Amino acid sequence: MEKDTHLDIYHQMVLIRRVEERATELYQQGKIGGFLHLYIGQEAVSTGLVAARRPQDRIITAYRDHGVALNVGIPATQVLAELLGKATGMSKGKGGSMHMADVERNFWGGHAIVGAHLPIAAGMALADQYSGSNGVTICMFGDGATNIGFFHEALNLSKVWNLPVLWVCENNRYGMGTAVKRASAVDEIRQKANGYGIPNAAVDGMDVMAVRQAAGEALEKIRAGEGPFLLEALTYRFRGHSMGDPERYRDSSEVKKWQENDPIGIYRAYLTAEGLAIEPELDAIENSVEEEVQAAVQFAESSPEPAPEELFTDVYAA
Amino acid sequence: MEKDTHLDIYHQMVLIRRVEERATELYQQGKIGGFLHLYIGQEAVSTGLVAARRPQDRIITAYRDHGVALNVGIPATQVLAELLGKATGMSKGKGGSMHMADVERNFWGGHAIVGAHLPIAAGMALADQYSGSNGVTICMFGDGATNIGFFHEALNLSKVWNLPVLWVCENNRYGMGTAVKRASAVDEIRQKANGYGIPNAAVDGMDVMAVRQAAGEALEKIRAGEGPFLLEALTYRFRGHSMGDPERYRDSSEVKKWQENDPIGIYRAYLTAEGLAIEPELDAIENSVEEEVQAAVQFAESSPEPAPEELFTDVYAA
Amino acid sequence: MPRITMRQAISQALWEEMERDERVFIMGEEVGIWGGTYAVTKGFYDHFGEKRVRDTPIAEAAIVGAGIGAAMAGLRPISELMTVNFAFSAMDHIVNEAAKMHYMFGGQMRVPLVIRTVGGGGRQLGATHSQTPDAVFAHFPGLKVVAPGTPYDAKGLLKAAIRSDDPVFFIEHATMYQVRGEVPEEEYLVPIGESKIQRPGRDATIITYSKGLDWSLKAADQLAKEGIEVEVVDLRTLRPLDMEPVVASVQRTNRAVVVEEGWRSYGVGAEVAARIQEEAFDYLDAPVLRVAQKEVPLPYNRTLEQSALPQVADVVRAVKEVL
Amino acid sequence: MPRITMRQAISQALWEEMERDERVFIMGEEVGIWGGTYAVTKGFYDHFGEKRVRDTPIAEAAIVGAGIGAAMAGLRPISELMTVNFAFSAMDHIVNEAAKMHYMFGGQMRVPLVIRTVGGGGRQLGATHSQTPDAVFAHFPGLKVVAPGTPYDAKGLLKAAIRSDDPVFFIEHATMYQVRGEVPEEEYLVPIGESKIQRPGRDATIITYSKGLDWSLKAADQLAKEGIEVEVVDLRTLRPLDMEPVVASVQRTNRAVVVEEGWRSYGVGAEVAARIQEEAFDYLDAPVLRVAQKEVPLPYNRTLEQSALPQVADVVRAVKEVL
Ligand SMILES: Cc1ncc(C[n+]2csc(CCOP(=O)(O)OP(=O)(O)O)c2C)c(N)n1
Ligand SMILES: Cc1ncc(C[n+]2csc(CCOP(=O)(O)OP(=O)(O)O)c2C)c(N)n1
Ligand SMILES: [Mg+2]
Ligand SMILES: [Mg+2]
Repeated sequence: MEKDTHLDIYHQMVLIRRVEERATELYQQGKIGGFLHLYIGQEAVSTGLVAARRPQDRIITAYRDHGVALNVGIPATQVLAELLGKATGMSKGKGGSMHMADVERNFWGGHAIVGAHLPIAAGMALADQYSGSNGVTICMFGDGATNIGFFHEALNLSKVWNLPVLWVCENNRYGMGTAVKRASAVDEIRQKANGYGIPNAAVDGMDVMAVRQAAGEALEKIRAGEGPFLLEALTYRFRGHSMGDPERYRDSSEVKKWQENDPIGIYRAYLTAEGLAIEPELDAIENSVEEEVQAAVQFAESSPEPAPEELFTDVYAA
Repeated sequence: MEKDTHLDIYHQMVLIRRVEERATELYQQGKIGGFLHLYIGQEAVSTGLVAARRPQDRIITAYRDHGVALNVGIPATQVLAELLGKATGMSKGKGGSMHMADVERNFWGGHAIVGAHLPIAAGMALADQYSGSNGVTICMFGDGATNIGFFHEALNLSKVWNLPVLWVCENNRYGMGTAVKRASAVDEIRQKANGYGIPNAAVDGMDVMAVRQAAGEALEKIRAGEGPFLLEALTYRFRGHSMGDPERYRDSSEVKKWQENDPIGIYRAYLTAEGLAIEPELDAIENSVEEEVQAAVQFAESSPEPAPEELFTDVYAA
Repeated sequence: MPRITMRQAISQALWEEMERDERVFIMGEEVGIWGGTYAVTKGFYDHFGEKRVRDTPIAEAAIVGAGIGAAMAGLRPISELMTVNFAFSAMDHIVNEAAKMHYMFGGQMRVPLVIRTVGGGGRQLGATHSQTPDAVFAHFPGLKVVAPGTPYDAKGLLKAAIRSDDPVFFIEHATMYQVRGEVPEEEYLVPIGESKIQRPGRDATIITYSKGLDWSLKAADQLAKEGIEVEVVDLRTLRPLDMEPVVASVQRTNRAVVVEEGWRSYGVGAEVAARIQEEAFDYLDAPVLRVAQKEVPLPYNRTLEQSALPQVADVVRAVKEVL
Repeated sequence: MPRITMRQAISQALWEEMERDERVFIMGEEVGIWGGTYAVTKGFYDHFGEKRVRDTPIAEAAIVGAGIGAAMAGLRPISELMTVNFAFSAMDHIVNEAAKMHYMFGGQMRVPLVIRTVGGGGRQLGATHSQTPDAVFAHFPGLKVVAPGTPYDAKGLLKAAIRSDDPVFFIEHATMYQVRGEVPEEEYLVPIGESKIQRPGRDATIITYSKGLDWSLKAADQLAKEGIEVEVVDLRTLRPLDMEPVVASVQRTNRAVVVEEGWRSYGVGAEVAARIQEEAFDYLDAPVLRVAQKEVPLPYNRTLEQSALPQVADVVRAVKEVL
């Protein structure tokens, strides 16, 4: 891997972190409404996946979607503008935090109903198979999503039709306040794939290089026509489920322990230890991200609201 | 096992067969309407299960339900009356073929939406667990039903809550015209249970004694508090999916091969080979069933239609 | 013009569009080897192959969900739900995903998906298999809901639906596949969202759609023998709902009856009646009456079931009541 | 009488019924340790234990389905769906199983199940999380559908729902939990299926329910300042729908406006308007008007969202229009 790629990955992870930190403030100031699901702590997962994909590989995820949005290259300006509901947001302010997408960048959202995007992802993979493209659809979802019927129907279909789809479960140990073992028959989510005869693997979701590696290997198998694969990324969300989570379901000591395992810190240590970057280079990235985010917030705040008639556009395409 | 029990089991299987043969005629005469899903070929499954259960064990199944109805002891008169839509049917003529039930006999239907009764069965098992009864809920469903989301949600919940439920998949190789391997990610349905960590077994569904034995063992485990169990009964339906099935999806040679494996024939051979019954005794049962069914058809045909005002009763309980 | 059945008309629409556009394909339960449980896709599997005529597992959410995804990715899927009763097992994908995808992302995504399904009672299939819940789907903006009453409209509307860039919920009627009507040999489309006068008249207006059209036309025939000339307007599309011909008709006749197969409360007739009195209040000489299904789950018994469904005599009675 | 919030009223109803009847229990997402996402069941888990306050997997069909089974087996479950938007993921169990079970088996089975859920928009949650599809559920016979507008009614109706032998779909409103109202300390029930005049008046009748009540009462206050006295009838139950007080009111006022939060087409207002003109045609001096949501999926942006939702000013305007 090129040095530039490494630095870019580092940049992405820091960018996600800073954008979300600023988003938290904007939320507290009442400038962001609705739900705001932070990705902080999980940055290595989406970053590793996007690093492993080729442009023709679609990516689709749930409502915890700021990470992917920034990873695929949507400018922070558009992400923040969307959070503020502005006309310059990538969904014109109609979608908000949960509905980031950029079709040009092959990022298909941002979906708010738990698990509902899994059959949709299967359909996208079907389209690629149908038209002979060699794209793979990468579909991310939470541990909690593996308990809903949509998961089952999508995984089964993907295997029956040998669809080119990489199922990625971000096991962050909780679906809202419910720990995995209180909601799922098996603790190890990847085990569920066995019920469909779908090959699977687990990966340390706090280690961006490990995710990239595991995803890369899986994608290669899928491209070779081996059908769907399920990757379980073991991770943790450092913040509440959304804003205003009382967090009665976990100890702060547990959170602290995980925070010591910060994916950005881990990657930074790796880069310096391997001699791939030196501290000042990384500091420079941190600083440039600060500026980038600062400017993006300014852009978003000074952007116009959607015009009133926008209410009635986009209901139908024709 | 007592001889009487053996003869009773034989009686049940023959009764199911004859009732359905008569039902076919009544259907052709236009006296039965709607769907009519015959159980012919699969009699050993429900018979074996009912032989293994105790009165406190609930049983619930899909629309292919005449077998269970007769096994639990609903008189053929009431079954046939229901098929003819008569007021004397056990569902007052409102349910028809797909909605046989007898709550007094702990038989909870007869459900027409594929897989929808699985979460309901989990709820019944929950009720027994909740109130400290030691009943087990036996829930039967087809191979096709294991592909719908309801299956997934019900199996997962049953394991998470350690519910006393015996899941029984009647793998008759097809869901309507779709062969198992064209619809299911795995050929061997029981493998799906592994995805939930649910212990499972397969059994020859053409052998009533084998089904009774396997179900008995599973029920004992469940009663001992070991939680849900999945039993896959390998069987075959000799007739079309419902009346008027063009059967383009299978060769008649395949059907013939299976018909040589007739569950009634197998059991009859077993009874005589083991010296549990002699041919004349079994012939006598066959004859008595003929008469029983004859009388039941007469009863059903001469029974009154539901009164017109019955249309508006039973919409609400109160 | 050849007179063909509803089944043939729908079958032709599918066939022609699949021949015309490689991106069009069908998936659903028993659409392939079986040939469709209503024999609509008989012969398709052999002709188009299993790539384009796809038998699916029994998994309605996946049938619709995969259709949405394939549509978003540029194909033109037809997701078939064996009957509308099973649409409830795919409800989230129909009303939360397909209907909202275009809007929610500010127009970035398109869902050119047709969900074909079959509704209606009268075949003794019991409460879960005999519903006509069309109004339920028509409630959701973002979805187009079509329910034709003639072979001509079925063919033209289905072709228009397949070419539409929006998700279309297309409801056929289980007991109408043998209904015959004139269908031209040359290609035509019927635009989605236009009501149509199927029979002109001056004394009262019947507003209906799907199977209701059959009852209404029969009632009109009977009434004509008594010198009562009713105009019959066929909605054809429930969303968007084209009230213009309805209102214009009521402004002439001053009397209206809505005929539908589904339950009366919160049904299609409610919306139509509400709209008529909103838009033609001063023209109405009598309340808008509704002929609809009795408020019970449909029973198996034939006589009971028929007594719950609207009958031609009910339509005749209602028209006489508004006169 | 103490003035308590809607949240407290609902919470009390649940608590009292759980204390009263061992068979009553709650299951749903985050009802336990979290205390309910709207904090309605805060403290329940500690008091009643995990047997009776059951956190579930995210599996709506199982939440409702298991509720149906447990109810059939003699318990009195309360299945909570976090919001009504997720009810679509359990739609089959709500409308095909719960609603039909009693009828389909000739009365053999009973489903004394309460499905508690939360609807409404106005919180910038976007298209999939902001719906008010109440009419959709009210369309199905066999189900009872309740949507209270005051703490008093919420408490009394929820207790009645829990004691009902039929499945009740109970819809709370996400933005009304802080609304306060008088609630007696002593036990009481409010019967399901009775509309109620919440404010008397002579000049026009507003028919509404749930959040619409709030808008309507505010509109009535404003109108009163101009000397216009409107009567406000709260439906409270959408099925069975009690039209008697509505019709009686319209017979006095001769003018009616229906106010609801959901989409206008095929909504609650359609049914109410259709019924009023059927049952009080000769009394109406103007068309029944409807105030409802614009026909779009709700957008995230606050200003756009509010412009799609009914406002007090819309109610005022509609009343003036019918005068
Ligand atoms: C069908 C459905 N049910 C419930 C919800 C409410 N909800 C939103 S997120 C969530 C938890 C999901 O957990 P998980 O899949 O583990 O994802 P995570 O939030 O941990 O990333 C729930 C219950 C929903 N959006 N959709
Ligand atoms: C949700 C749903 N989808 C589709 C159907 C139509 N349907 C009825 S039976 C059946 C096949 C079921 O196959 P299987 O579960 O193997 O049971 P079998 O008929 O073989 O006993 C189908 C597709 C239905 N009743 N419900
Ligand atoms: Mg999680
Ligand atoms: Mg089968």
